[in-house]
Amino acid sequence: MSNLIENIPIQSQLGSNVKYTTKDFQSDQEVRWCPGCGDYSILAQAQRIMPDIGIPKHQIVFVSGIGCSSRFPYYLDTYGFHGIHGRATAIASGVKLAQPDLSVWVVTGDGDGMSIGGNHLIHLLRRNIDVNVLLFNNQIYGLTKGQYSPTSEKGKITKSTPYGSLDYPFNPASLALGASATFVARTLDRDPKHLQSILKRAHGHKGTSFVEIYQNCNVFNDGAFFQFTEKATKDDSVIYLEHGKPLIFGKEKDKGIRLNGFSPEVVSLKEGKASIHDLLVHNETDTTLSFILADMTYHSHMPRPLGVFLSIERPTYENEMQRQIEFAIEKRGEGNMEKLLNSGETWTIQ
Amino acid sequence: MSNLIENIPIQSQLGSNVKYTTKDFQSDQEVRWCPGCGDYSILAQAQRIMPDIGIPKHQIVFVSGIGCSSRFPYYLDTYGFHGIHGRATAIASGVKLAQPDLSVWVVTGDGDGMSIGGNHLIHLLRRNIDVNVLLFNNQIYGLTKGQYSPTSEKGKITKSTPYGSLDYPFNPASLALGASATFVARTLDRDPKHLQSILKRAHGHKGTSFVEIYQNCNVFNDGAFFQFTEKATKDDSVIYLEHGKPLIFGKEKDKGIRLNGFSPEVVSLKEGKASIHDLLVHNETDTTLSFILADMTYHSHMPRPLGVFLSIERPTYENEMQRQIEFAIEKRGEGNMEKLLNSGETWTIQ
Amino acid sequence: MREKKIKNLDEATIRFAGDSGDGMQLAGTQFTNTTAILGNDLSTLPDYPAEIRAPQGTTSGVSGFQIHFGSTEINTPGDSCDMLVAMNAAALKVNLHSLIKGGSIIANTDGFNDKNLKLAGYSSNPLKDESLSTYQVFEVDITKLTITSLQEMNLSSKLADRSKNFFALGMMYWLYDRPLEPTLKWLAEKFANKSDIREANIRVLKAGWNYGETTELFKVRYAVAPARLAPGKYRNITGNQATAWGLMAAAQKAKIDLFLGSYPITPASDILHELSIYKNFGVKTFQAEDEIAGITSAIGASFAGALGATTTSGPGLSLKTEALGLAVMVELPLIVVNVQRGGPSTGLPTKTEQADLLQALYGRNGEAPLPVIAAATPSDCFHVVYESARIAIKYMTPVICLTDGYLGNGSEPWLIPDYEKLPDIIPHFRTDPIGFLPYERDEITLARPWAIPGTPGLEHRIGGLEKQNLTGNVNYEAANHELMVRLRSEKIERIANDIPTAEIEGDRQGDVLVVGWGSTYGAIKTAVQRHRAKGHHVSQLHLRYLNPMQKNIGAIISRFKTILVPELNLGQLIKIIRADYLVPAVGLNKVQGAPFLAEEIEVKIDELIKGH
Amino acid sequence: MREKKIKNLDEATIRFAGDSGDGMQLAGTQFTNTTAILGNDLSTLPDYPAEIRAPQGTTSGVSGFQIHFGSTEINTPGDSCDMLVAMNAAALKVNLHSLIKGGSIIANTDGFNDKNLKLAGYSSNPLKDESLSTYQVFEVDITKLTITSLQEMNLSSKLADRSKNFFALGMMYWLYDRPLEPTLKWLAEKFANKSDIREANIRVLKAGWNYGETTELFKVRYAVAPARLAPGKYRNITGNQATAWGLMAAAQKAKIDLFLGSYPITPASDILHELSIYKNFGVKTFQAEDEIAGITSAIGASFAGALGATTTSGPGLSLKTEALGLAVMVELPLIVVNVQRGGPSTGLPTKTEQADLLQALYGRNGEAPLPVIAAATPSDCFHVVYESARIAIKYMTPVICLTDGYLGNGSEPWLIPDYEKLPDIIPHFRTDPIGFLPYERDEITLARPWAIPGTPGLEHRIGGLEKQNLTGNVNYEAANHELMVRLRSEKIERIANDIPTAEIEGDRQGDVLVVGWGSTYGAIKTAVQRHRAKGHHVSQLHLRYLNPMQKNIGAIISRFKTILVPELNLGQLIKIIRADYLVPAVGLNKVQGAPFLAEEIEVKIDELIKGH
Ligand SMILES: Cc1ncc(C[n+]2csc(CCOP(=O)(O)OP(=O)(O)O)c2C)c(N)n1
Ligand SMILES: Cc1ncc(C[n+]2csc(CCOP(=O)(O)OP(=O)(O)O)c2C)c(N)n1
Ligand code: SF4
Ligand code: SF4
Ligand SMILES: [Mg+2]
Ligand SMILES: [Mg+2]
Repeated sequence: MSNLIENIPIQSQLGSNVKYTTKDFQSDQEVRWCPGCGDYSILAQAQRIMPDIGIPKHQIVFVSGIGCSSRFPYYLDTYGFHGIHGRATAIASGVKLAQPDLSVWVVTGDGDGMSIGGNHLIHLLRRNIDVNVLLFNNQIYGLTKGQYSPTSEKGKITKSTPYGSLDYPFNPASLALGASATFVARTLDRDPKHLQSILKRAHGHKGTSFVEIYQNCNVFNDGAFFQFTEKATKDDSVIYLEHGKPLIFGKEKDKGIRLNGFSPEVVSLKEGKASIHDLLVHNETDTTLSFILADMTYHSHMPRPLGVFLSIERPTYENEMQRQIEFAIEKRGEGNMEKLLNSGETWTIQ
Repeated sequence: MSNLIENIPIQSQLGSNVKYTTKDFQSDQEVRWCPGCGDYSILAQAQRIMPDIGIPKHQIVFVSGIGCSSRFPYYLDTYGFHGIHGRATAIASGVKLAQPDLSVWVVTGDGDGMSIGGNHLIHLLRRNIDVNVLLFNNQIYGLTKGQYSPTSEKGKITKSTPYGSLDYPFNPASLALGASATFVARTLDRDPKHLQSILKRAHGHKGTSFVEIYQNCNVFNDGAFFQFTEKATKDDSVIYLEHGKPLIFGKEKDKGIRLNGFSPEVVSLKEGKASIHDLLVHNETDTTLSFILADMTYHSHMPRPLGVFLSIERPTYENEMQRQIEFAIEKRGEGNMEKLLNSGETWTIQ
Repeated sequence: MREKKIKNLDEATIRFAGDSGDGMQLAGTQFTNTTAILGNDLSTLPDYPAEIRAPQGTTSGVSGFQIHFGSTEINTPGDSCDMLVAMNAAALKVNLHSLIKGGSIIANTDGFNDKNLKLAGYSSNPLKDESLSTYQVFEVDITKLTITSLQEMNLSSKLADRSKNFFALGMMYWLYDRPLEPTLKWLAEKFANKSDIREANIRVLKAGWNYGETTELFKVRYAVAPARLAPGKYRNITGNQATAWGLMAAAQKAKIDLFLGSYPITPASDILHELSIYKNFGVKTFQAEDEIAGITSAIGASFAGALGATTTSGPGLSLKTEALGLAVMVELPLIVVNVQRGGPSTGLPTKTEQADLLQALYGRNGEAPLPVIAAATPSDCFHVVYESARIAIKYMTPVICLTDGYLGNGSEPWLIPDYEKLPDIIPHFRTDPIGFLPYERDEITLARPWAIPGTPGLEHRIGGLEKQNLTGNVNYEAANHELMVRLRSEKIERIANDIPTAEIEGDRQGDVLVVGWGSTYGAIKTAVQRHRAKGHHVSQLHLRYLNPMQKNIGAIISRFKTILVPELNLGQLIKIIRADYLVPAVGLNKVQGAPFLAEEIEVKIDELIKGH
Repeated sequence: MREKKIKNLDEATIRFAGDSGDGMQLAGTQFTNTTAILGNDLSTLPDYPAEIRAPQGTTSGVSGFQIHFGSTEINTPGDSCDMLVAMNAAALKVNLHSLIKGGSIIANTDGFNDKNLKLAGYSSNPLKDESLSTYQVFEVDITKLTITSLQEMNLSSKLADRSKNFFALGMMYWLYDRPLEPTLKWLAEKFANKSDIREANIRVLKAGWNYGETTELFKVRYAVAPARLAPGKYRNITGNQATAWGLMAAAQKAKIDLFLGSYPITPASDILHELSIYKNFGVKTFQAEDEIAGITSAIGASFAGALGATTTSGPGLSLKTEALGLAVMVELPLIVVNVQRGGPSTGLPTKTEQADLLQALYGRNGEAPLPVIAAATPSDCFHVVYESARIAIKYMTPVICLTDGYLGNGSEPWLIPDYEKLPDIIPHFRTDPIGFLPYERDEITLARPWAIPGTPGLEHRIGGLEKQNLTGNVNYEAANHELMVRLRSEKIERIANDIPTAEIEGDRQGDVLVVGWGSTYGAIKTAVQRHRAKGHHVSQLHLRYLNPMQKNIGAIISRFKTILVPELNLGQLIKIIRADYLVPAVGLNKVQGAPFLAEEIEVKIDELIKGH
């Protein structure tokens, strides 16, 4: 068996000593999103954290599908693959399995990743290939100029639904959890710090990381997430999940989430009815809890959870594959084609 | 706007008076599954309940994909459509939207429905089109002669995985719940009564019903569910979910499920440590609880839940579509092509 | 105010060009509608970038809209334009090549500041240097004039700036002597609830007109008299709208519901958008999760007795490949509209091309023949789609209907058809259970019966496995398979008996026959007419039916010395022509994401004539 | 025991037929392997139903395995058989037509009881009535004899019954004078851990042999001497195994990893199964969630420097359509193996056909040319797949490699190639960052560089939008698009410079040239040889390269009066031949889910000769 690495005189082994700056991750391509698009911030945060993750840039690959968001790889000076609609996760799986040492990222949209690409996404998650999936959720099809998407709220009026959309939206986090994901998180374009920290967490996770990023499409769905991003409403509408910490939120940190039986409810910490000790304490490693928290998403009386819902360890597909290969080599010896061709029943004609 | 029904002199309105027998639902086609295949029982139960559901048989349509299980429609004397691999749910969506009065059923396999067809399935579920999906889960690809499927246990040795499969299986119930399903149930081929009751429940539910049916493939995966079907082990390995009832199981009804925080655990009712009042009481209408119960599936120390995990009401897609059409007609009058052609800016040349 | 000189023109071609955010498509569409109402014949070519808003001021962000109109017959959007409105430097840079020598440029001077010049890649300002000396340049500070005209309104400068396309439009209305009323009416409706925007646009539009009227800038105005079109009632229509309406008309005629299962994709999405409006026609639009669900849901709907349809473009057609085979096997009516775009793969999403023909004909596993029909002009989409539906329902078959980005987005005046006189479409729903066999065929058409769920006594099963003749049961026998493969093939071939024979435009015989299909119609027509005007023996044969071909094609072809097949691909129809008729046809191929110029075809014909 | 008479035969064709559960495929395979080891040339045709276990005793449940072997060159599995083993009545019913007049039938009498006769649709027992009078019938109660021979072992009767194929096999070994050892050895390995099954099968096998030896039933035994094949070391191999090994050999030669992204589908799954064994070769097999993930994961792997491959059959190829276009655009090596089966749609999953050629050539949106290569015999799959990989890597292009169900499941002796002497495959991995341009092309091949992630300094982006020449950046310009479309096309055309010219079998010129491709090779060869033996001027031209075609095809074709193109479809290659060379080629088309009989082609050639 050959190893690709043999074929190329590589500095990659020493690459991690290189000190990068954000600029090093900016490609020479003009960024072509609409002015004001939330994608700009996500790109900026990604470029900002890249120098910190300790991976030489030639060992980083960004794979995407089709959509505004999927133009992302062009703007990062790493390896990049702008695939076809919905298939980024499958392409990325091939990249990672072929070269498990690469740091592989997928950028996809709510249409690309949850509509046409929904199946590859859920299969990637259960397989737990170590790929970081960034789903830019703007609750709209941007590139095709504004049709509703699988995450659009029901009743949404768009070009293709002048009377309002009829289908109930996916909650990406719940879907990912239902697909046995090992890392599920949510963040948003307009909180650079949080976004950066989640990107780093995703990178750090061994296995598929699924990150939903709320992203404003100011042209076709402006303000979809303003409740969670704008000063006036944000503090009372959002709850940050932090491992080991009780679930507190509100401008004055005066509200919390308590478990009533198995259903979460909002309680006030002010009126003496509940204290901090009654609150749910977040535990990223608990699958059941992660379901409960993700399920809060479309309940209007509940704050929207942001942060890491779940982060658990499970063997990665590529490691297991590598293990099988090593085991086979150990057991049978390295493959020899000449031998194989001549193995089994043969006969000779003089 | 036309209505199809106008075009055909139909007895269908009066059809429900007809009294059918099981035999009426047997087609003239020879059943071609392997002797001993679990599909036979499922077919028999379906044929048995059909006379009871009160639908004239010309208003019933069975749609399937490709797989052993997907041959199902040929054997039922209703309308049937043996589609292409993975697309039964999408075909059925079209059938139901075109004629909302039909009773539409989908028969699919763990490969057909969860591998190639996973995406259409989850979208059907969130849309809540009133279709009954029967997923025959034999944890193997039967028709293609025994490759592992997305529900096969990890490490499974099959023709395509001589060293054992690497990916973590889907839990169909969790996936369905993550996709915002409104009805999720599980039953098995070897419990005809339970199977029948679940089929009837699925029929009764307005909206997409998702029924996972454990099915023995005695040729390529014999005994996959024997623990849950065979006398010796069954009672201690299975728990039947019944709405409003505490979760009790065991040969001697001596074990129960209690919630510890938000995680379920098995308790003995014998040693005085727990009483029936400590147990979780099943509530089919609680989405959070349904997640918790579905999540028990692959925990080896937990009994396998059978029955209805969730059954909640949400408007069906086809009703909403019909409503929009009616609204549009009310608002704009019935469409007139002649008028439309001549509407807007026109000019005449003499 | 002195009267300006009015010059009468037979035809004119103008192009609006600016940034993607500048509203050039809107200005173009308004000018088109007004021009249509005036009774000119016309043809348009919108041309915009793949990005929603490509970077402002750069050449990649330029959006253009060309309209060719006249008092004579107009077949193309014009090889080149006489008048170019350039809202900024990049717009000039990108479009100058299409301006005729001596043509006019209206340049928005505000769009030629240093930043803009740099973004467009100009080292010196073309308005200041000599480079435009062969053109007539009119410098107008449109931006400033727009903002000035809105001063009283207290709008944000961003909002004010957005109106500048109406200033340009107003000027052009004045220059080409067109009334403001249609646009005023449109503004009143469109912005009924947004009075500030409505008011702003109205003011700016009038300001533009007045600018032409009052300043000394323009010495000449132009008048283009109404065209001598066939008498009747006309409307302007784009290809995508015509497609949507064709589907609706066919379903209405057949008295069945229309079901569209579709997934958005440029440049086909507008058909979905259009159809989703007409819920009061009982049209059911289903935005599916992908193209596969789009077509398979449509097949399901057809099984249940609706007219199932799906609309897409290249990559989407690729995804429908497997399901198309299923539709062939289950023999249900289905319309697949493919609005072709530049390929391969994602290619050039907003550009036009004709490179999906062979895929439409052969892109399925196994022997899976189906009719393929192509539209020639925007309004022809209506008729071609309607005809597709007629065939689909009569022959119980999927039909692929090919249009393209140029047809879909382009528009032209359309002699409104008399709905009553459209050919009948009669679905033969089986209702009699006696002797019912799902695959028994009509003797003439070879169509199987349409037996839909809900019909008592016709319970039956269909699917993608080979079917037994007559019963439709699963059957793997050798002789049955051969029979069924040949029956399915013959059914499609027999459609040739049911379509009009091809008509040649020009002499019945001669030196050069130009054989085309699809949107090249207008360009070929113009080129052939020019040659015929010179007395050359050149004729045109335009194919709407690509499969089966009309019966007299071979005979027509045999009467010409040279066969020329111009296509916006590397040569696809020509393969069929050569294989079927064994003639050494010659190709003219252009793959640039743009339609042919008539001149390109004209030159090629010249070459061939000289070669004789 | 008297010595039985031994009759020497040049060739023989036998067929095992029984229920799907009767193990006929196993018996056939064992007979084949033993026969191969004896040095006969041979060709096999497995033929089984689409159901896993179709209903016992019915005609639809019959599974057959035919083997044609000889001391002469064997090119086909035989038009008809000399000896039919019929395990039950249905097996007789289905297969009798393929038995030559006067041929022998070994009938398992237990399989002709009333129930079996009824299930098979016999109104009277053919063993008892006159209907088989023109054949030699040997009645053997195989079931009972099997059970008897196992009496001592105390097996369940179900288990005992399962061994009866070994009784039949034993008899046939005796009849055709073949040793038991290879099968004994196989049993020992296969059932190393299941001693009762091993032991039972061994006993029954020997009992079958002894039955022939000791009873008076058979008067004659047959001997078939080793074939006079080219000297060298041989093995028996099926097409699917050869395909798997070809991929592995190519990857090893190129010193890169093989990555297979695949989704199971009949009759291609065995390639996936085979490859998944060889983890010690570093082969990575990925059973994807569908065909789209299969091909796109393979494209991803190729991007990362592996040899990406995907294997499928018709419906799966349909699903890969869109991704194939992507592979064309990103210009990465990729092998797509399509094991053709009966279509359209799901069609006849276990039967063979050649009806995916046009799809392979044209089934993509836009202009997306790629090489298409087809295997002629089971062992040829190895060489054709290897050649596909050579071309894919050298030209940085996806390649479609066509085999079919008959080739995939069929087997033949194979002169084992010398691995060292296989052509070099050298991936040109770019490593030098200086002057690196992702779409700069090799001057001769026009291939772009393979610049894989992990290589410092070559960071770049690729994708499905049209790319700028040299840089590979997204580009929508007209001239660039035309240039790129033509470059991609020319790259594929240039492969014609890099492949051997076509060689004609037979005279260089003559009356009839039979042009074939794929698995029809053997049948055409036999038919042509028969005519040549009669002195007719008939030659054979077999195409492995379907795109681009070899450069001398036109010249060869022009030297014959008539061109005959036999195909297992309605006429696909013939379209290309006619379009490219403008010759009135004649088709011979069979679409029955089965290979041509040599005789069918022979007769057609006869017709054409007489027509002259
Ligand atoms: C096969 C295929 N179908 C459809 C399209 C058209 N298309 C391009 S992007 C897109 C959806 C974009 O939405 P999303 O993924 O949410 O990305 P966004 O633009 O919002 O970032 C669609 C439908 C395509 N390019 N290819
Ligand atoms: C497009 C396509 N891909 C692959 C296949 C081959 N195929 C047929 S059934 C099947 C899987 C069957 O598994 P499952 O759905 O679990 O059904 P089962 O046979 O186990 O009932 C596969 C891979 C096909 N028919 N079509
Ligand atoms: S359309 Fe929306 S998502 Fe796309 S670039 Fe513009 S603002 Fe961003
Ligand atoms: S292979 Fe398995 S699932 Fe298929 S028919 Fe046989 S027993 Fe049933
Ligand atoms: Mg989006
Ligand atoms: Mg299965």
